[in-house]
Amino acid sequence: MERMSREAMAARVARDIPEGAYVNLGIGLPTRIANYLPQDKDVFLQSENGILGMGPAPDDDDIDWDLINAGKQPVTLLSGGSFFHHGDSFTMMRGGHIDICVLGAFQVSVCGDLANWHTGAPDAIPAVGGAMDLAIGAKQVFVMMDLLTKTGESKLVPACTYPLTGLACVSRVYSDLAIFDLGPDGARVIEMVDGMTLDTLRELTGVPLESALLPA
Amino acid sequence: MERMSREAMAARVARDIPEGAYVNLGIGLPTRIANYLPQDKDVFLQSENGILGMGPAPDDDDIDWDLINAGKQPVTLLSGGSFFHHGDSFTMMRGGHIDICVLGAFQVSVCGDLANWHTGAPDAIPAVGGAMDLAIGAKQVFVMMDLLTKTGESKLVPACTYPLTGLACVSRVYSDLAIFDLGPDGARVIEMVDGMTLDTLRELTGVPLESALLPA
Amino acid sequence: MINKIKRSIAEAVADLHDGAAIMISGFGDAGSPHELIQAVIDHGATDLTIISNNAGSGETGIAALLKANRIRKVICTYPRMAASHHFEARYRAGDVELELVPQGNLAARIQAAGSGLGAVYTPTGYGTLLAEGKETREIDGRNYVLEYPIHADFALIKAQAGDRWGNLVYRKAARNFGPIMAMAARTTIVQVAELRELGELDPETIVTPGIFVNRLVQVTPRSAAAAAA
Amino acid sequence: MINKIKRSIAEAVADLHDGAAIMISGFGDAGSPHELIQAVIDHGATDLTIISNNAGSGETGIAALLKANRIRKVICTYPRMAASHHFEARYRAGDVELELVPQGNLAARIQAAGSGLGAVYTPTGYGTLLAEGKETREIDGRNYVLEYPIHADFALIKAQAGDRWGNLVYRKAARNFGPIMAMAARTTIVQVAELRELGELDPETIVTPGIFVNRLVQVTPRSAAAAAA
Repeated sequence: MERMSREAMAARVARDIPEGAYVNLGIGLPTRIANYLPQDKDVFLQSENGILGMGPAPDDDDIDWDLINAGKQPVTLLSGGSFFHHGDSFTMMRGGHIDICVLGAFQVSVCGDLANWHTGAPDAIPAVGGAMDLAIGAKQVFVMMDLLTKTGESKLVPACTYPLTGLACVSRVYSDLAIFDLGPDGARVIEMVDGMTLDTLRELTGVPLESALLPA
Repeated sequence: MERMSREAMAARVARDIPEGAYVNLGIGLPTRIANYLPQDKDVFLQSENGILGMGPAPDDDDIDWDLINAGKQPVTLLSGGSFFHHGDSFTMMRGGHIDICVLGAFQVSVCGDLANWHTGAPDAIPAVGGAMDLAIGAKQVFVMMDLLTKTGESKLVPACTYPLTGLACVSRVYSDLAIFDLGPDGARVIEMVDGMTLDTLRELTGVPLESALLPA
Repeated sequence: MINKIKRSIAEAVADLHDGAAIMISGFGDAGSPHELIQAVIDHGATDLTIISNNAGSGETGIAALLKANRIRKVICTYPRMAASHHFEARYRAGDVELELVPQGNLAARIQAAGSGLGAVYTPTGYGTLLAEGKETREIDGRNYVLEYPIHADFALIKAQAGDRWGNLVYRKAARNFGPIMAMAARTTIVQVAELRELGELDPETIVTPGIFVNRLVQVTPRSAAAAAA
Repeated sequence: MINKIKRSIAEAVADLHDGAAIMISGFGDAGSPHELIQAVIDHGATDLTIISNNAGSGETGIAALLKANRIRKVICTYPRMAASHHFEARYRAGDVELELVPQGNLAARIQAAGSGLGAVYTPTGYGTLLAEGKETREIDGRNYVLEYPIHADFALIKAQAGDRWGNLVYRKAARNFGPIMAMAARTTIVQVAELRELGELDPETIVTPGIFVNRLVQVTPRSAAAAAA
């Protein structure tokens, strides 16, 4: 059994993004998905700071600090892209116009609750950005995360213990060990890495898991 | 005693519009005020259909039916004017960014209630447009109207009998016989046409009137 | 390759359905998508709810829809215009229901729908007939009326130019309700006078980003057509 | 003749006062009016409430205001950035109060202030810490939080170009909060890289109409200044 690399996870998520989708990639890990979107298909990347049709990172010589993504990294604009203000940007996000957003997470519950903005530690300085708007605004919310923390605890949980970002909002989790569909009835495994078994996944996560694996 | 003509009334209102004011002139009578604004001063006319910096009517050869005022008459755009959508237009109007609007009226009460959109007649087809937004949104709401109806009834009333446009919103009435300031304490006369007396005005209107006439 | 441009106006409105709620841009004639409305008539859909500033005048546009008796309800601000005889006839006959909305509340309710708000407290209309029966609240010493979003199945919009991703620019005061209706409808259909190659529209000056547009179709401007005839 | 252009940045901020609520545009560095903020420091006003997306990073802009201990409260979405040590120090010392707001609710509350709404029901944050103690309501099967407008005494904004009537255009993603903050503040003060003659800005492409702007001042772009130094 081999964990998927972050690059492999990004490539896997990219495969599920259809042509024509309007997509917001959260800061951090999900940003890498952009590198795996097919060049010959039109996928529209939105950034909450007022960009639609975001392109790849520029060459060092072409960096423009007025053209950055939500993670404050330099980006480019595709031909056909546009700029707009924060009101219109969150109209896109909160108004249900974004087809897919992909977010990182501290925890996701089997029914799709998301915790990704605050560890709840008393001395932490909280920062939320656009996470709560994306969580409840996008038509589909995907999470991309390692299934286990560094100390081996499952980030897919029966109920989140960290402060919530949104309720019942995540429809799918792409992890390094398996892919899960979430919903009111709980979590279903739709893919696993080679050598993984449902029983092992149940053991690692400690949550009830149904199988929705495609026949091989 | 001589009633002011409509042109004289328009000119009189224009005199009270200071340079730099953002102004919306209601459809009908108030539209004529534009003809009397001084050419050498910057006064900004807004039209609710998405124009700021409206200029005078075009020559017949220059009519553009994409450039009309709220009364659907062709207008022009001054150098420095701009176009915007209805959301932004009513942000200007409802958000308190318009300094002065001038509206026509069926009735105005002495405390500034306005009735100008509906006679209340059971067979009338009502139409409201932007009147209610202007009535409560502009910093100052002026009314321009004949003081009496054709049958001699006062349009300045103790309380409106027609359906209201807005409550306690009119601060001043420019009529053909006198100018009134309105407020919570009632109506005060600030100007009268030559030969008019307070007593005659009280008789014509049937409402209590204080004097705030400037010493001649 | 995503190409939202349809070859014919009939194709652009093919999935309209009876009972649909349709937003229609325009303030008077400016920005009114007459050709798309004619396509609705040709399509045959009926029992429609129309959300628009006016209720048509003369013999074209919304007036033609009314004449054809396809409209069950009109939500608008100003149905009484010069030559709004088709609205008047249908209204007096009881064929058409009218929901009259102050213009700023119409805009705010369309924007609430587009931006995912559940309701807004607006000061417009407080204490008037048009707020009768509505919930009110005093906030910071001012009175407000609670107004709910207006959603639509379709928006029919007229713009000046667009590209295959659906980016739009408008022309002068014909912009009016177009940008906010495009945000509020499930399916936004646009007639443009000009088609542009992708990238020809300046990203700084695009008024409606393509995310809000589903289909567009080129319609030769009426004046040019008339001149050519 | 109306001329909103001020000759000096000090003149542009001369009437700031202690205790003022100030909106500051920018998302990260893009659109952040560093020179106007420096003018606030030079002016001396203190006990300020800052409404902004971030709470500064490095040594300039909002970070410099924090370092100078002029800020009593920050209303923002993302105070934790690389090099946000000045915020962190003031926050941990209890010198600065933090009101953390989801970014879309910050935008919606600023827009509510600008457009005269009394409050809005937003779905964002429902069921989270950031909605604790707030009024909620179920509307059409969905849960919403009631959020109130954020008004400001001043907005400090960076734009690309402007004219003497206050019309503005922005540059790329530096537009961000500028247009909506300009609508929401009692007095809007703008630093622009370029001044234009009246009429040079295309009326179709003006992003902020002059009605929302009180003063503007030209500030040589930092990069150009650095290159010249």
